[in-house]
Amino acid sequence: MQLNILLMTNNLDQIYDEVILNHCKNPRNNRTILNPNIICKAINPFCGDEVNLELRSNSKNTILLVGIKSIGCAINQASSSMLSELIYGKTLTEIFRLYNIFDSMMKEKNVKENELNKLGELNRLKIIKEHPIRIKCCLLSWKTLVDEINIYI
Amino acid sequence: MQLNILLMTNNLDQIYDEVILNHCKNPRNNRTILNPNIICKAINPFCGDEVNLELRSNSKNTILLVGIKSIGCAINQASSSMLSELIYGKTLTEIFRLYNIFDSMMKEKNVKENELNKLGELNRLKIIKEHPIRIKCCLLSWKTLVDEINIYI
Amino acid sequence: MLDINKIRNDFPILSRKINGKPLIYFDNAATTQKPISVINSLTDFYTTYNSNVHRGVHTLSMQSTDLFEEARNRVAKFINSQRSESIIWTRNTTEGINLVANAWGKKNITPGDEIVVTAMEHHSNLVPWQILAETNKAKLVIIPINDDGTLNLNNIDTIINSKTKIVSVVHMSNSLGTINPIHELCEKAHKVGAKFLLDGAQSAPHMPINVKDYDCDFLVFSGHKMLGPTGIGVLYVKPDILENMEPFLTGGEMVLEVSYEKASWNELPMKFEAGTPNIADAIALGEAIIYLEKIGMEQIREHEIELTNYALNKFEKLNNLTLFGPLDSSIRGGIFSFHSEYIHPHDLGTFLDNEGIAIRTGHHCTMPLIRSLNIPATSRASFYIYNTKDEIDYFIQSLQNAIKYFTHDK
Amino acid sequence: MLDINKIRNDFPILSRKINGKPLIYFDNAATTQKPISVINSLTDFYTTYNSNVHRGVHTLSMQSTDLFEEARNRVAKFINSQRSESIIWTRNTTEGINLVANAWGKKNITPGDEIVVTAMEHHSNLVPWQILAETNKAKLVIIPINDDGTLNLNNIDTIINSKTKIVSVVHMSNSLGTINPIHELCEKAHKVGAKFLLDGAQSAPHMPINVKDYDCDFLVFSGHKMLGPTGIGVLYVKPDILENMEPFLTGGEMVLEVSYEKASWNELPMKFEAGTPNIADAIALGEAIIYLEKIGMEQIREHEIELTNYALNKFEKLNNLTLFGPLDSSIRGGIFSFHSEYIHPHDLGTFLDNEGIAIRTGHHCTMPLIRSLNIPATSRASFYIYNTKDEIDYFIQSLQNAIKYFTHDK
Ligand SMILES: Cc1ncc(COP(=O)(O)O)c(C=O)c1O
Ligand SMILES: Cc1ncc(COP(=O)(O)O)c(C=O)c1O
Repeated sequence: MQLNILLMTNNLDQIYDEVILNHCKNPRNNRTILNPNIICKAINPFCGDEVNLELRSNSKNTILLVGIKSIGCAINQASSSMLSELIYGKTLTEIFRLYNIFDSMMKEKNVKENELNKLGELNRLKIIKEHPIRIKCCLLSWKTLVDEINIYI
Repeated sequence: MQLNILLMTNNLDQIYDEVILNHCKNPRNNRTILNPNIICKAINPFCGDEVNLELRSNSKNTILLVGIKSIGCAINQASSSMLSELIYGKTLTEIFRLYNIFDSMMKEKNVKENELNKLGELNRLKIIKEHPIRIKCCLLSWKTLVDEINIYI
Repeated sequence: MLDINKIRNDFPILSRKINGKPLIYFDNAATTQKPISVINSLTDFYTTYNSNVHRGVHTLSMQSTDLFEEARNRVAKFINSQRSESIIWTRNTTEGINLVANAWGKKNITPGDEIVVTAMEHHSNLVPWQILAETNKAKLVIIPINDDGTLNLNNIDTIINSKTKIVSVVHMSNSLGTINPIHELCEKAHKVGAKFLLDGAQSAPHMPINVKDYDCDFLVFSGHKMLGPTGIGVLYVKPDILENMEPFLTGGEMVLEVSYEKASWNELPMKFEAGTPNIADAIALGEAIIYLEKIGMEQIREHEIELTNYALNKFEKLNNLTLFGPLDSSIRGGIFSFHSEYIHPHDLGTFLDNEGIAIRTGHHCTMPLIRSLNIPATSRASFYIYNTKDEIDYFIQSLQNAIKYFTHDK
Repeated sequence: MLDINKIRNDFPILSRKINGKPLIYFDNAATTQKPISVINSLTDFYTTYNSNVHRGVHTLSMQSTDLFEEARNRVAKFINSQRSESIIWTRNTTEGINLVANAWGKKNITPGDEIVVTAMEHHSNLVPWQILAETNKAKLVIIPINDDGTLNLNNIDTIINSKTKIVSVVHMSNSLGTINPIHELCEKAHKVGAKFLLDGAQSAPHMPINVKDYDCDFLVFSGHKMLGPTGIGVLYVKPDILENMEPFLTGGEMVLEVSYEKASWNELPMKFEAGTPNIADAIALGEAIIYLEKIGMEQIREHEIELTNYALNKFEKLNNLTLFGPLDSSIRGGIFSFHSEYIHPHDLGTFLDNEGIAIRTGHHCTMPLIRSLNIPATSRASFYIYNTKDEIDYFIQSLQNAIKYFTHDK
């Protein structure tokens, strides 16, 4: 039997590092906004994780305002909080690219160094790859957003 | 794991002893008879064993004439041939009792010595108990007959 | 009193380290660990007896058949079923319930009939009835629960009424630990002429089961939750019902005569076992039952009552979490579902795993129940014969540490 | 050329004595023996990883899930399925066919439709279609066979016609050894818009299988006939069909969201796997596939062609019995059914058992076929990777002795 997972790192502080815990204890942009033009919501019925996302973008499809309310585990909360910071000022097309990089990183695909750099703090979530069951927690808010903006780009 | 069967006798000549082989190579009363008043037939679809039994009895329900044609394995043939000899001159009630003794013997129940003696050569088939799958072969012709005469007694 | 040290020595996996810590296995409601005798029974079978069963005239086949049917007899005795023909091998509890819903239900449920389950059913004892109710135009009726996780029987005589055709109830809830009043419910079902199915997935492993005493019509359980291997389960059916049930899966082994046009059915219980059965695992389940009976089901229940009281006492002292289910160990098994607003079950699961403790998090296949508690998921610790008070201590300590970890800044 | 001695050493049971004689296991079409690596994989699992799969956040559960899904991937590669979601775990071939007949058939077969099978189908690929034809008012049509045990395709374009909705065919007959022309039949089915199911119970263990090349819509086989444990089988479904199939068994694991009123279904392939799966045996089947692939499926087929030619040659010289099935080893597997008017199969089975030889006797779950041969039953010897020409010699010799034993006076 081959068991890749056997070699996994399991030090708790590596999973819940300071940055992640900080995001989860002090979630950024944790609010509703006025006059959002993009609204989306998702639930993962298995664990009850829930994401409510509101955005305002301008005519060039650039994000001007972000509000995200996320319920669930620390990983989902941290990922949502990071998302809210990362997408600010980006165009929908740029967000779509960021998602693809993030998704690839979480799915063991080869991603170039300079691409990964674009993810900023999101890189910290790479460790979650070793807990496959929780990859969904990382991706929930991102996937929710991308499914919604898909129609605009 | 407890495996009674592990200790089973498996010497071929014990299963197919001379008497059994003799009955199967020279089946007794292997014929149709004139004016039978009891006719019965059975098939075991699993192995294709087939029994055709014709009897003539008198008003006292005593068997006067026996014809039995049996297709199948040696055990079925021997058992049928022995049946045809054993039931001759017996009443239906006596046959029914014989069947019960035989059936009990084959099903590991306690049967008294003097009862077993009534079975005559049929006792040779006791060894088949150790081949549970073939108990049906032993009983086929007997069960067929008893199912039929059940209505008379 | 169980000799826990001796028992623990029989379970090789318990000496495993998880993340450098000794394994504390508290996920027994999901599946239990296996004693060496059960593992060896698989090895023995495949190295010595392996063969297909029934109708083989060669030695291996006769021996396999013997062992296989002996295991069936053992199961029959274990639940006090008089006839071994009443024991049908399934893959698991889920298949058993599906078999009943199809082989008995499709024929016997008519439009307007009612099917009764409780609010604490596992999806496996809910979804098959939803489907049956829909296809046969029947109504599914739910017995509600009280705040303490017991059944609310106030309106039971309205719920179980002359329209009711079957009442299907979990014996011990896998989410709440509640042990339901089976005698009473079964009697009520029978009084209105309904059948009674008992979901014994969580009870058969942990307490004596007696189908004659309960008088239930169907009983289902899974081998893997009672020291047996995965892939084997049991459906008990009362003899007179069995005779009138249509087959479910069809094909080899379950037929008597087949022509190109039609088939007739084999004798019981083979009629319900289509294709080559899971021979080795059925025999190994027999071995698991030998192991359980050696300890004694009464003794196992006592041990778990002791652990339950101990854990209840510990939980009582924690004020940062909510424990679900009744607080009286006489109507509760060793299953502890809880929730804390300070920590998400997933994070707790990961934290405890880092301490070597295996618990389950989520809705435990009782989603409507968990939703009715207004929480997304619970954390669940569940005990078995090899668990100790020391393990509970360490678990409670770690639980408190976890809440600290996620609430205070480092 | 296979290194048979080396292979035989991997199978502990082969050193067993039966009635004082070395075991010659010629009952491989019923079930095969297991190599030590498969047996060890069960022990490994239960002593090191055992846990329930999916949705567990603790280490054991993640590791079990990993091994379980890895086995699924291995099966997918083994039959050249592009997606592992196409692989559904079943108990055996029989359950796989029942799943298709129910989950696909009930919805897609309408009154007047035709279902096509062959005259040499196993009961498991016949009875489920009889039932479906009856409930859905369709017609079951049989492709006849020639005297040499090959399919008679003279009227195939009448048999497979625009009314045909599914053609379900055995790849290698377990009674005759015949290997059927799958490409041709599958193409004919698709040309009229029908689906094609391949019963690979006897082929998957003995020759390379390629679902992409065959283009079949469904493929079923059993682990226990290919060195794997009992209790695990495989159903492959082509991706686009899978999406549109209704669930079969319902309950835990196969649902996405459940309320008391209704349920929605989990993603593929879990939608078709209700309840706790047979985890350990699925992993062990993966191990069996590793073993088979190490030898090479092409090599296995070659070895069996060699044994088949050898045995055909021997049988040809016997004039007191009839051998069934084609005499050309390029369309025949290592399965030898025969009949002699001098000895009943049961007696032969018992005689050979006394010599340590395990063969099967009866109708081999192909009752209508055996009846059409106008015999009550056949004796069947079937070979696998660990069988040798020496064993065939001893078997043929014993066969002749048996006939002598029952025909001449002692
Ligand atoms: C051709 C064929 N189909 C189906 C089956 C049924 O397989 P199982 O009993 O494993 O379901 C068999 C095995 O006997 C077979 O040989
Ligand atoms: C109460 C109850 N019913 C049914 C089941 C389903 O058991 P299985 O997954 O073995 O079919 C379970 C196990 O999760 C259970 O706890």
